[in-house]
Amino acid sequence: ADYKVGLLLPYSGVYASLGNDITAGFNLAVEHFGKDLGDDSLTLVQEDTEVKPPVGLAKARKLVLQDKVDAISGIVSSGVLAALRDFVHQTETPLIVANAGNDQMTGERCSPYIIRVSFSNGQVNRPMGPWLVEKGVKKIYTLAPDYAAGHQMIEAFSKSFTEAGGEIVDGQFTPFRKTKDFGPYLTAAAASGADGIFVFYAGGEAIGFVKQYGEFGINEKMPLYGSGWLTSPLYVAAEGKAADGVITSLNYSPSIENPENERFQKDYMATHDRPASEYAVQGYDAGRLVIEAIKASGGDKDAFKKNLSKVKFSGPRGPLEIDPATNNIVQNIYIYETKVAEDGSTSQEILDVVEAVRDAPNGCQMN
Amino acid sequence: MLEISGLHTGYGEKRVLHGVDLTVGEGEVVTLLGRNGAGKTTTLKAVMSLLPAMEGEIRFDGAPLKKVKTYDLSAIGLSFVPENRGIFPSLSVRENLELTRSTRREVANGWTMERVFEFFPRLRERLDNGGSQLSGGEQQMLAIARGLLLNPKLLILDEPTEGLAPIVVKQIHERLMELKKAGLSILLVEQNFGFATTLADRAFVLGRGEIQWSGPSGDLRGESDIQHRWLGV
Amino acid sequence: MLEVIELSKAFGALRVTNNVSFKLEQGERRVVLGPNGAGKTTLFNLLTGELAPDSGKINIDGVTVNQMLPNERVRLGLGRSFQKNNLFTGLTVGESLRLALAIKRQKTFSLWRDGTRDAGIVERAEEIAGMVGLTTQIDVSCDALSYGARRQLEVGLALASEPKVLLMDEPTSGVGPDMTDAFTAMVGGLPRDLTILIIEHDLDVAFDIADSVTVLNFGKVVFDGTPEAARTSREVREIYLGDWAGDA
Amino acid sequence: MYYPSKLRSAVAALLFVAGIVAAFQAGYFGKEILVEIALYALLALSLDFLAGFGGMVSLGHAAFYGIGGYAYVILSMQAGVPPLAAMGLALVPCFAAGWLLGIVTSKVRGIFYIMATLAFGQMIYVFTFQNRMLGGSDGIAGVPRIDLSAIGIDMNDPSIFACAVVVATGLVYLVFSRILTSSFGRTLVGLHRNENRMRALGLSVRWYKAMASALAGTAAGFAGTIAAQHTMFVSPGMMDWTTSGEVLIMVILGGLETLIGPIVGAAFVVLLKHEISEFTNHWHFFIGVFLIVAILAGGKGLYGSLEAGVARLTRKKPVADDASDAAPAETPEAGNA
Amino acid sequence: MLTDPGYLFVQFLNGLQFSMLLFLLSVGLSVTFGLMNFVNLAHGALYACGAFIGYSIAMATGSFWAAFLLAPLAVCVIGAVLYGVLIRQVRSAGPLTQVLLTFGLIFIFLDAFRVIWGDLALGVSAPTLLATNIHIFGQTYPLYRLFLICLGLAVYLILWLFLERTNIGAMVRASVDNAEMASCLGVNVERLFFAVFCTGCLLAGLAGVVAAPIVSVYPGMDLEILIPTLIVVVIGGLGSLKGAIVGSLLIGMLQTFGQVLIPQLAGSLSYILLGATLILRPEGLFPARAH
Ligand SMILES: Nc1ncnc2c1ncn2[C@@H]1O[C@H](COP(=O)(O)OP(=O)(O)OP(=O)(O)O)[C@@H](O)[C@H]1O
Ligand SMILES: Nc1ncnc2c1ncn2[C@@H]1O[C@H](COP(=O)(O)OP(=O)(O)OP(=O)(O)O)[C@@H](O)[C@H]1O
Ligand SMILES: CC(C)C[C@H](N)C(=O)O
Ligand SMILES: [Mg+2]
Ligand SMILES: [Mg+2]
Repeated sequence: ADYKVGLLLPYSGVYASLGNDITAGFNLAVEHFGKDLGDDSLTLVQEDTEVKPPVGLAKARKLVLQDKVDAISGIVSSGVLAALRDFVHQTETPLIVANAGNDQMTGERCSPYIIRVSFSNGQVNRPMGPWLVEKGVKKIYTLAPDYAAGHQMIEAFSKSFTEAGGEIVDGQFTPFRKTKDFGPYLTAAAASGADGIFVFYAGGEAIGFVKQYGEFGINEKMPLYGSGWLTSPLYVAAEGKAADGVITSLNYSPSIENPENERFQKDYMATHDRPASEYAVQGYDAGRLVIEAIKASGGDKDAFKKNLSKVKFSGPRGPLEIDPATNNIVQNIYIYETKVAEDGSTSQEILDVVEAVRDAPNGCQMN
Repeated sequence: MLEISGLHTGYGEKRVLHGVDLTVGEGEVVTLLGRNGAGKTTTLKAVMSLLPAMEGEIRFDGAPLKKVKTYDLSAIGLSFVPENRGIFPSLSVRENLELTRSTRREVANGWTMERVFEFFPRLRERLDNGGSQLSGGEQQMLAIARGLLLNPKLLILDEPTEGLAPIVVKQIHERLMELKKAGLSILLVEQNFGFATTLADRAFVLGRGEIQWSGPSGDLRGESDIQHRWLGV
Repeated sequence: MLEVIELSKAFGALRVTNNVSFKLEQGERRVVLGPNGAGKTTLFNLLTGELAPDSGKINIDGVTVNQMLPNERVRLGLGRSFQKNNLFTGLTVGESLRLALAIKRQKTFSLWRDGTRDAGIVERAEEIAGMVGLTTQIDVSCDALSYGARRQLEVGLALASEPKVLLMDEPTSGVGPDMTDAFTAMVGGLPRDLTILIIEHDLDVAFDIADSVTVLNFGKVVFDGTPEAARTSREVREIYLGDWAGDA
Repeated sequence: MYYPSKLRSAVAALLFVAGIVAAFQAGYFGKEILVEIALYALLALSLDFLAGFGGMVSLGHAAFYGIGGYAYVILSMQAGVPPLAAMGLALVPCFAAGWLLGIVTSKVRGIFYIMATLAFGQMIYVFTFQNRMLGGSDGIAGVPRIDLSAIGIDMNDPSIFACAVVVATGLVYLVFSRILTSSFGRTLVGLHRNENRMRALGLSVRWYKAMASALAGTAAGFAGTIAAQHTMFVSPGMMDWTTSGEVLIMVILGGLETLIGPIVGAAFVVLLKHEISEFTNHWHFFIGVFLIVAILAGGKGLYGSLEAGVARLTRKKPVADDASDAAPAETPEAGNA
Repeated sequence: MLTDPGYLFVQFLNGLQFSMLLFLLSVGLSVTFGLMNFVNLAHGALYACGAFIGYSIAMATGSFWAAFLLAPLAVCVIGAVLYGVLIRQVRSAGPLTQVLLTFGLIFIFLDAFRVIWGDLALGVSAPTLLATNIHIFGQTYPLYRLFLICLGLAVYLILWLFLERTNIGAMVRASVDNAEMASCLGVNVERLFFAVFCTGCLLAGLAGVVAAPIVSVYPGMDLEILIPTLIVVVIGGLGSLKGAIVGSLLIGMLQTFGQVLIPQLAGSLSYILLGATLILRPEGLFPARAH
């Protein structure tokens, strides 16, 4: 059968770079795994969400109703995902989420048609709580942008951290994408008496934050922890020396050692001339998931829909499977430290792997 | 000093002047008269390079003005006080006057702020008021004062008495007489017939875009026919 | 009709209106004279409510209007024209006049009907256009009017607010001799019960129209009396007329 | 002043018919675009009412769009009001907010008005964005559509929905056209042209400004209630100031102060955007270039140019030169008002 | 914490530094917007130009100082071209036209940045000379930020002297009021506006390049900074240097201390201040225009 998959990603607007990375990853998966589909074939249709929920929804409708795609993949922003949820649920269109981490979409608002191969916001941050306590960090100051994802990330971390015996001394949410200057927050954090700072920042905000953290000399007295987008390989070079020693957790790090990752990184490097990011790997695995499901279905499109959530494989991120209770991915979370050498080159040293992290259903009822 | 010969000009398609000839000699006061809309202001605009001369020529001190830009005219000695006074409302009175600081023509014992205030004492009291706060008459004084600060050789005035109280008209008349005695050349456009003809040495009457009459201004006072026909008096 | 009691106004240290009092009976026509900057326009602005007085009282028809907004005073019957043309760019003469009438007659609320097209208003607008000599230009846009015609429309708008007391600020300034005559005739033709207060520098016009004269100087009333008395008053001569007036 | 000329009516009728035809003939995505156009058209024509006719150029128009959408969502989903009634009731806060904004900004003019409305819009935006009761940055999903099945209309049918939206847009257009020819409309234009004189003629200016702002806000809010039903979703993104900016662009590209022009502009920009994004992700660039070209070409906009062109063709040649009896067209005098 | 003078002092410095960055941005805007009456929404884009070009120069030469000197000039040249091609034609066309024209420019710049510099955020490091921090009252403070504070004050001083010594400010306002009259008085209006606009661009570029080491460089940075800048200018009053500095200080301090003291309101404080200012003083605190 001919399978048509819509790639629904931001190609303009603030998250365009993420959209491009995910697309690149997806295409690489098609190259790696999609050569021998036999009687089947796979066509991709790309649409730009502009990171605007209504636009994303309109494009999703186009993909489903006009282009008649069999599945949609992509979605960077939680807001767009939230806008799409009811539509894909009602039209029974499988949506393979390749980034957006909104907890509710594999929690109380889960759907059998929403399959997430990226992460949930809670999943990435939860493991850091007990880990830090174990390492003797008892008091933490938190910072994150003031929007849904920021709150979910910090909540997940705070919960597991306090449950393990740590204390959140204070924290703040900074106006999302309006905060350029973290000086006041950093000054407050430094004066809070915490042992360390835990933050969620991504993109330009991450660069600004880490650099200013260094400028204020806080790196010398207060370690920085956070979710791994803070020191993403996409940005870490721009952060300079300040990123040295920052410990973060994420579902992927380029320095994971396994053959799949080696091949993935090598081939990605060959075409794009830079290491693949965590976004690219999510696109890659989303692509692979689609292809594996096609291969398992023998041309039966109904079977394909069902098989999507049954696919299991070991990829650059290690072993992956979809949790039948939530349709969220079950994956390893890597805790790693960023090292900046004298010459400015950066590397990530994996300190710990928390295996097969699975979200609690959080009110998810599949039907 | 100023020679206008065969001047044709207008606005876009519309011709207003069809060959105007006018001269102002050194130290002479000349008045240009005509009904509302006759083209008096238009003539002055052409002199100030605000309108291009479509035909004909304008010379100042012997040199043609065709290629001279408006903003260079003050440097060669032309100063224009327009009919709506051209006070800058967003500037204070002081700023309106000081504006000419860097553009005025430098001459020996030229006009200074002090001298201007002696001329129009009222302005000194209003120095820090906004240009738009002045009463109509005060604005007129300010406009003339500003024109004088440029230290012109030729002062061009467009209806300087409009909206002024008789006593101020009289004062301005006296002031202009003083300037005339001091040797300043003046080109004066007026509706106020008496004012203009008692001040000017020569008069030109504009009608239908052409000069209909010219001669010593004393003679014009006798020409009631010309007055009636071209000035509506 | 209009009563002004000890009105004062200062801009900073400058006392622009200084204890001004006068009274206008219904149908009276009074001219305000005074050198430039004497505070004539300011007095108008105080009367219409565009400026608030520092002290003193303004009564219209026995009602104290000090606290009223300009638009409320218009409803009581105060209308004015401006020293500088203050017209509606882009609107025609007719549109402007009808709009003014509709405002005065409180026909501007409807979101559905076009009250400016009511028969009474259209007719009255045409009448007023006729009075100020703009009949032929009723459909001409204000921007296309000549200066003189604009001055006429300025007065027309004031008339269209159907005042009981009409204030006019230098209606003939910048207008040629022939049109000035027409203006004087027009005012002469206005209903006799209309009260008029007018600022004029053209003494022929002023004395032609006026029943009484007020002369301001430095914000103070320095003369109040008949036109004849004003002409011969030494003080008026000194501060306002100068010697020039005679031979102009 | 606004006059519903033949050309205007003809273009309006043409657009309406085209809209109805498209609602039934176009593909799914075509219908999607049609609704998008109609929603922008509603925003644009109400902004033209305020900015073009009333002279109040607002960069906060999208806030009303959001208020309408959110009000509908809260009423229908959280307060249990039946959707149709919720749609009506949702207009109340829009009207009220518009009125309030109008009163508060009644003394603020020109660029300051632009900034004041921008601040207003941003405040509403930030409030919604940070309010977790309102779904915060993620917004609220699962919005119901009005139920007209009682009279045999299925709003969940894309064609019917698109058709209903086109009809609603047409009706709002007629209402505004009527308002503009009413006393109020005449007064609004007068206010735009010379507020100071209007006051001197006896008008209580701020009430009229408030009313204009309230009416425009209500129409934008109405569009918001439709948008919420269309996407079955509301999010703070609806209220971003760039949305207001885009609507302003449509108004200008279509033709300011023509009422019908903004609808043309909305259709044009939405279609252009979709056409361009077919082959490049850099459609902003082309919209930008287009906008600049349109402005340098005189800024009359598409419909405005059409109208001017028709006027030029039908006008007699002006009579010749000699105008020495006409008075000079003076420049605005210093210190006027 | 709040009783610790060292802490408060550093927060004060933070506020001051943020104010100075806002000042650098808003003074450029105030110059074009206030003096020339030209609403330049593309000012943010010119700021981003400064940052991007600064990034490229710093990369190519390895020296921040080269970027510091050259990037503003480059932006100035861009401004000059824009002026010649576009701005001149709509200079006196009223705010609506200008808003839209420069809105179009924003769109064009936005995509141009993405095409030339890509979508990723880029980092610029502070010059080695300033990449340390100093200790005050037991707190550390980055030297680069002190440099920013000084730079802001220096620019203020230079502009103040310039406007004080010359009557350029008055000339520009006069030209806006009535260009014909100004030229009759000997003002070369065209050249003056050109110079003013270029100065505005130069300042925008300067703000961009000095902000780059702090905020990083990415497409979209222009839109993000535009609104705070506009707010400063409008609160301060158009066209006055005093307004720009007072507005910047107000917003900078309010923002900084607001974030610390009432974080819930941090996002809307400046809008609230703007709204309040416009209601109480519809023309801003220190408008340059007399009325
Ligand atoms: N900007 C303009 N565009 C088109 N026509 C104009 C313009 N300015 C003046 N005119 C026309 O040019 C003619 C001459 O006008 P001008 O201003 O020179 O008259 P004037 O003699 O100065 O009259 P006044 O005594 O009323 O000042 C008039 O018919 C006028 O309508
Ligand atoms: N808003 C203001 N602020 C400060 N001073 C003002 C203001 N308005 C007017 N003035 C001053 O008040 C005085 C009176 O002005 P006003 O306009 O009333 O004079 P006028 O008698 O109408 O004069 P004219 O005959 O010249 O029109 C003038 O000196 C003027 O400068
Ligand atoms: C990690 C982030 C890029 C996630 C994204 N901001 C979201 O909205 O979910
Ligand atoms: Mg003239
Ligand atoms: Mg006056």
